[in-house]
Amino acid sequence: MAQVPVQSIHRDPQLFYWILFPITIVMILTGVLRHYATVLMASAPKKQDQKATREQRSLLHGINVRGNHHVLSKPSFTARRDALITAYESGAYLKNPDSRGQPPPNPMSDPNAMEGMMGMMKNQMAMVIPNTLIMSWINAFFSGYVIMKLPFPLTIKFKSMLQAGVATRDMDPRWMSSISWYFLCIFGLQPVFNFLLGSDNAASQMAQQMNQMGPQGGAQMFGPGVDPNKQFLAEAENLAVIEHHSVLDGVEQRLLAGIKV
Amino acid sequence: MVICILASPIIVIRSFGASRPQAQEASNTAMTLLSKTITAFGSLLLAHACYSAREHTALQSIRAATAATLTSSSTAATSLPVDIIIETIISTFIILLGLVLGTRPLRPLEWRVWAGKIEREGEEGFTDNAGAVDKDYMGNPFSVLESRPNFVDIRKQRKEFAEWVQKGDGKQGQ
Amino acid sequence: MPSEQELQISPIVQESLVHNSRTLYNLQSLTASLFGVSAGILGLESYSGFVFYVALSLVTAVLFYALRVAPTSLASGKPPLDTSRYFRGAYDFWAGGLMNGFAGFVLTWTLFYGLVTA
Amino acid sequence: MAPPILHSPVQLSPAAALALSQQAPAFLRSSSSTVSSSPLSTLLSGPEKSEQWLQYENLIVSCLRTGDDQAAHQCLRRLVARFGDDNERVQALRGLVKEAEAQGNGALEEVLKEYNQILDENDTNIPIAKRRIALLRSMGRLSDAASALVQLLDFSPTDAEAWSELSDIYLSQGLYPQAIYAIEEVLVLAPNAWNIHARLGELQYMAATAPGVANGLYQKYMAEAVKRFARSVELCDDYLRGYYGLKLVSKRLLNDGAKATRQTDDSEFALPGTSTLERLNELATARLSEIVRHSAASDRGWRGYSEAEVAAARALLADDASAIER
Repeated sequence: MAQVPVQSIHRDPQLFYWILFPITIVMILTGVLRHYATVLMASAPKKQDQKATREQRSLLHGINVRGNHHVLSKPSFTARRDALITAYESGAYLKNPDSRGQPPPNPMSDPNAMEGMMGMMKNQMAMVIPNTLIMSWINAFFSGYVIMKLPFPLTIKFKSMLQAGVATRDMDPRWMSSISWYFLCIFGLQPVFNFLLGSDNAASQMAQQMNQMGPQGGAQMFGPGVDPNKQFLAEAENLAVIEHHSVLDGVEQRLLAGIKV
Repeated sequence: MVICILASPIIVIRSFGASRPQAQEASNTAMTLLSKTITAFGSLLLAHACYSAREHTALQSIRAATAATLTSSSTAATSLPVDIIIETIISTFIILLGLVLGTRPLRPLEWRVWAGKIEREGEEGFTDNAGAVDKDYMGNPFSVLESRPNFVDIRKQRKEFAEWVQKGDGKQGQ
Repeated sequence: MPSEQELQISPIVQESLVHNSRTLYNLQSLTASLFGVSAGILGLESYSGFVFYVALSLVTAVLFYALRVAPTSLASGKPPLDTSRYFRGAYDFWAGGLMNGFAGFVLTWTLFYGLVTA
Repeated sequence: MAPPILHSPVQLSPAAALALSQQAPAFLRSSSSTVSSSPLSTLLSGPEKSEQWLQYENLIVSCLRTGDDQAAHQCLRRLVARFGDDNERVQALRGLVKEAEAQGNGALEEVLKEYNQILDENDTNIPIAKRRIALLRSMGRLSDAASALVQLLDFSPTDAEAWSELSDIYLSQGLYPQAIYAIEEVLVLAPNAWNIHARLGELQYMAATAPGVANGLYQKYMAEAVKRFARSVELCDDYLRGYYGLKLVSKRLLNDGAKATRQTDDSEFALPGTSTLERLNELATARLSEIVRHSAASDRGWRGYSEAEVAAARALLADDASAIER
C-alpha cells in the first residue's frame, strides 16, 4: 500500500480535559465500586450442622493422610490406612447413612446448591453490568469524533471497531475515537487497580478473565449433585493403592551429606 | 500546559503508596525515605521534560503553520531537541532506580532457608526497608500448634504470673 | 522442575513465592507505565517504541536482580544470575515483565504521545 | 507506640506479657471506642483493618494474665460491640474472662454449666467446645477433658490444634503411644512443621527412656527419635531444639552402644550404625556450639533464639565436655 501521507489534524487541546480524563476517572471509580460490590455481595459461609461437617472433614482427613503419607513411618501409616479404609467402606462418616443407594439430589431442587449457584451468578452480574453501562454511556456522549493518534499503526480491520462513530473511510486507522480509549483502559488500568485495591481484587480479575476466557474449574468436591458415598469409596481405593515411602528413610545420610560440619 | 503538569504526578502518586490515606495496605510499597526522594526528583525532572517537549511541539506546529510548509514535519522523534531527550532518559532511569529501591525485601523460597531465618533472626529477618516488621510476619506459623491459644489455661497462667511478680518483688526487694 | 519426591524432601514455601512474585509484578507494572510515559514524551513511533520498552524492561530486571536478589543470593553460594533462591523459573523473572506490564505501557504511551506530540 | 503483637501471646514470658498489658490503656484510647460514631467518619477512616480485632483478642489474654481485668472488660465490650453477642469467638472470650475471674470451684462449675448450655443449642460451636475442654483440664478432670476432646476430634478430625492438645493430655497421663499417635496426626496436617517433628522426637525419646520399657520398644523409639530430630534439622537450618535433641539421643545411643542392637524386622526403622551416630553427634555438637557462640555475642542475624534455649544448650555442651575429661 503506498506510504499513506502522514495525516495531522489540528485538534483542540481541550479535548483531553473533557474526554480522556472523565472516561479514565469513571473507569477507575467503577472498578473500585465493582471491587467493593463483589466484596459486599459475597455471601457469608452457611452454617453447617455437625453431621455435614463431620462427613466433609473426615474425607478431608483421608485426603490429607494420602497426600502427606511421606511424613509418617511405615507402621503408623499402614495402621491409619487400614482404619480409614474400613471406616470409609462401612460408610461410618456418612451424613445420612440410609440414603447410600439413591442418586444425589437434583442440584436445581437442592436448597443449599441454589445458594452456591446464586453466588456465582452475582459475581458474573457484577462483571457484566458496569461494562455494558459504560460502553453505552461512551457511545451516547463521546462518539462521532477522533481524539488522539495512536503511536503505532494498526491494520484496517481495527478501523471499524476503533472508529465506530466516525464515518470516514480513508482515515488512517491510527486515529482513535473515545471507544478505543475505553478498550485501552480496560487492560491498561490493571496496574492501577492492583495498586489501589491490593492485587487480588475483583476489578482486575474481570480484565484477566476477558483475555483468558479459561474453562470453568473442574468437578467440585461436596458441591451440589455429588454423592458423598461414592467419594468415600473412591478415596478408600486411592488410599489402598498408595505405595508408601517415608521421608525419614536415609534422613541421617542426607543430613550428613548436606550440612557441612 | 496544565495538563502535563497534572499528568506526571499520576506517576508520582502511584509510586507513593504511603502518602495516600486510602492506599490499600497490601499493595503500598514500604519505601524508605531515600527511594521516595529519588523517585520524587526523577518525577519532577520527567514533568519538566514533558512540559518542554509539549512546548516545543506546540511552538513547532505554530511556526510550521505560519510558514505554511506542511512538509517540514518529519517524524516527531528526530525534531525533538537533544537536551529534552537526554533529560527524559535520565529522569526515567532515576525513577527506575527509586522504584527498584522501593521494593520490599524478598523472602527465601526454600523451606530450610526460610525456617532457618525465622528461628535464627526472629523479627529482624522480616522487616521492610523502613525497619518496621512486616504485617504478615507471625514468627513460626506452627508455633501456634504447640502454644494452643484456644486451650489456654488462664487460671494457671494467672497463678504463675502472680508467683513471678512475688519472686520478682522478692528479688528487687533484697 | 524438581520431582515430586524432591519437593517432599525440601519443600517450597508458598507464602514467600506469592510475596516475591507480587513484589515483582507490582514493580514491573509500575515501571512499564513509567516507560510508557517516557516513550510518549520522546514521541517514539511504533517499532522504536516497542524496542524501547523491551530494552528498558530488561534493564529493570537486571537492576532488580543487582539490588534485591544478588546480595543475599550470591552470599548463600548461588551462581551469578541465578534467581532460584527467590523465584521459580528464570524465564518469567527476566521476560515475564514484558507481558504483564504491556497493557499499562500502551496506555501511558498513547496518552503521553497524544499529549506531547499532538 | 508499637502496636501490640499479632501472633498469640500465650507463650510469652511473664515480663513480655506484663509489658504488653501495660500497653492496653494507651491502645484502647488510641483506637476509636465506638464502632461508627458517624457515617462520615467510617467513610473516611478507610477500610477496617482485620489486625485491629486480633490485637484486641491478644490484649484480653495478656490483661487477664497480668490481672488487669478492667482493661480486659473494656476490650471485650469493644469486640461485642463490633461482632455482636452470638459470634462464637466472642462467646469463647467472654467465657475466658469469666474463667479468669471465677473464685473457687463453685463459680467454675457455673461457667461449665454455661458452656454446656451453649453447646446444647449449637453443637458445632468449636471455640466454646475448646474452652470447655480447657476448663475441664484446669479443674483437674483429665479423663473428662480427654473424652470431650476425642468427641470433638471425631466430628472435626482436621483440627491440628485439638490433636496437639490431645497429645499433651495423654502425655500428662503418661500414655506415650497415644500421645505419639496424636502428634503424628498433627504432622499429617502440617507435614513440614519443624517444631512438630522435634516435638515428636522428644515424645519418642521420653517414651524410650520411660522406666520399665522393653528393649525392643526402646530400640524402636530411639531409632525413630534420631530420624525425627534429623528431619527437623533438615527442615530448618540451625534449629537449636533439633540439634539439642539429636545430640541427646545420639549421645545416649553411643553410651549404651554396648548392648547388642537387636535386628528389627524391615518394616521398622533400624538403628543407625555407631559410625553414623558418632558423626551425627559430632555434627550436632559443632552446630550447637556455633549457635551458642553466635547468640552469646548476639551477632547480627543470630538474635532469634530465646535465652532459656541457649542456656540449656550451653549446659548440654558443658556436661558433654566434662564427660570427655572424666
